[in-house]
Amino acid sequence: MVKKLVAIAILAGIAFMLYGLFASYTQKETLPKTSRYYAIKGPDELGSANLVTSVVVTYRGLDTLGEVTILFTVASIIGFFLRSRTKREARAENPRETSEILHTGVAFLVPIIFVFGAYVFIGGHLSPGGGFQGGAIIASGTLLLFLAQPKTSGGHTLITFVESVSGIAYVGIGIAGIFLANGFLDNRILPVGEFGTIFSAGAIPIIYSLIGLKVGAELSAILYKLKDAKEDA
Amino acid sequence: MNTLHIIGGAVSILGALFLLLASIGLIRMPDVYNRMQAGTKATTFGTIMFLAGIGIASPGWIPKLIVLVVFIVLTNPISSHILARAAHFAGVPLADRSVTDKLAEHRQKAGDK
Amino acid sequence: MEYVALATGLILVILGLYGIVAQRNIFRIIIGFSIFDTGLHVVLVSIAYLKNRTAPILDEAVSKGEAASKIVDPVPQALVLTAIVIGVAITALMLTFALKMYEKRKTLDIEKFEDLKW
Amino acid sequence: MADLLFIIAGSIAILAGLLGLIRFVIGPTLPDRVVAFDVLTIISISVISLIAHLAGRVIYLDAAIVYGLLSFLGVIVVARYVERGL
Amino acid sequence: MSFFLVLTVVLCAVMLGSAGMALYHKNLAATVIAAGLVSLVASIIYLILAAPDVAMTEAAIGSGLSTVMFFYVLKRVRGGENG
Repeated sequence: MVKKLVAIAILAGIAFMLYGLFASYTQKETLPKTSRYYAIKGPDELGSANLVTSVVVTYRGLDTLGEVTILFTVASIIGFFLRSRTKREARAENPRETSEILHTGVAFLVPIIFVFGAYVFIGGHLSPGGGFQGGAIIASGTLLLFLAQPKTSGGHTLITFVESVSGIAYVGIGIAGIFLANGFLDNRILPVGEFGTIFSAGAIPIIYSLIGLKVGAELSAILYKLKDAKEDA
Repeated sequence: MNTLHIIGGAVSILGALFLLLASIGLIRMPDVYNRMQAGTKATTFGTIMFLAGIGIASPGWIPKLIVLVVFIVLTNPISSHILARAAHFAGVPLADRSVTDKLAEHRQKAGDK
Repeated sequence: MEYVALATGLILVILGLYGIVAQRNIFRIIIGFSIFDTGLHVVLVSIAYLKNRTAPILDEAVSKGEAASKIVDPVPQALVLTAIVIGVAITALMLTFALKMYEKRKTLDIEKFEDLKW
Repeated sequence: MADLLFIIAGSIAILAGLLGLIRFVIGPTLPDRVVAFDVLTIISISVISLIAHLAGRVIYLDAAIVYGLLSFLGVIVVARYVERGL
Repeated sequence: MSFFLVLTVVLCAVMLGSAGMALYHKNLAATVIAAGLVSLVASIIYLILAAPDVAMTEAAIGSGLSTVMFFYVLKRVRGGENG
């Protein structure tokens, strides 16, 4: 009881602080200085129509690299803690069969989902979307495959391969930016091209595709491990 | 331009009325299976009508709207099917007024538990 | 409407924190964390909003020259974009730990884990 | 004013969503809640398209496509959980 | 008194209600779905606040993948969840 009272008292303090934040918030009329620079100079400098993409991939590209690293670390830790069941144990389990409608529907839908994910991350500099969204969509596609065939296991090798290759290529393109352009993860190692077309914005589509593949592979690995976790520690 | 807006708005209102019907069915129907019936069929049609209205009002958007409609038409029946199947396997009872249960007969014949 | 969204985000933060502090079931604590996360994202996005402006994506609706006077702030949006992905990674990590704790003790009650209690 | 009819349609859709929410709250079993969730996602696809129309940006429709593809994933997972086949 | 303002107020009310349901409902599976509903409504709010990128991410990750993760774990702890 005392504990609950203490908790409520602390929360009341936090609520008071947050109320202060809310009361002192006034709306800005114009963009802040940094954002104004990005909005005025960004489209000509980088050639990307989606300003969020240019911030994520180039201006703040190092943060994105750190974020991908966090995802990789999380996937590794989960792999360390949850050991997968073996193939024989998977066969010994007896989940309820999936229906034929689900099988057919998934076989029809999964290629469409993959293509849509690829569209989302390749067109990330023109339309909303990009590596994270496309990666999540691709992970959802693999998840649908897991759901339709609960007994299969495999695909680990492919997931690891895609993850490693795209990670190495991502860092490689970043280092190429040091030598061929102005700095790490600069997208102008390729010509910026005509504004608003698919082959524009330098290396942004390539970098975002690599991020998409890596995020998709890592999220798939996390889901795979949570699905296949063995019962006993 | 304006005429297209009015026609599109009318079609959209029709679709929205179907969505409303679906929700009323969701509340009024007696058991899960009937609710599913109301909840998926009427909403599929209602959403298609709604999107058609928007497409009439701004014709440049039609390709993306067609993609959206195709996805809805593909995914919605699958989800309703597997949900009904799951509810049946989990033992959710039918309403008192229901008269046939073909899946239960089939499972009895097949010797399922 | 940005004020409404801002207030909702802050209330969600408080609700999530209350869930984290007051619940005893580890699973519910993780759900409280995820609500807390969503609230923070809503706060950040509503701070990024400027009145009568549109999304920071240039196409036929917004041309290059008038971008600075027509779009909302793209920087907090990019921040939230990364924050969501990191949030789901942390949720997965917490769920893994909850799973291991459940396998050791066969319970999810946080009061039963008193090894380090003083 | 030209969009008045669309605003009426959107209001009806929101009303439908609120009615669906009642079933989500009171639904006695888990499948009831999932059906309500499914209906809510489909209604929100309509609402997103309406927002795209009122804001005049075609790019917002991409978000609606993601909804349409992925809402069904959650439904399938819950269904497999209910029938103990996950 | 614009339409978007009314829509935001309604959606925020729904979000707070489902957050409360996610914290206090007895059934664990229902709380997970309610948390998914919070994400779903949040992504519509992001779209109203002119952030389509964030809305897409939230729709794909918040209401899709994290619900799936919760259910995978919930399956493992089934039976011992109360207590």
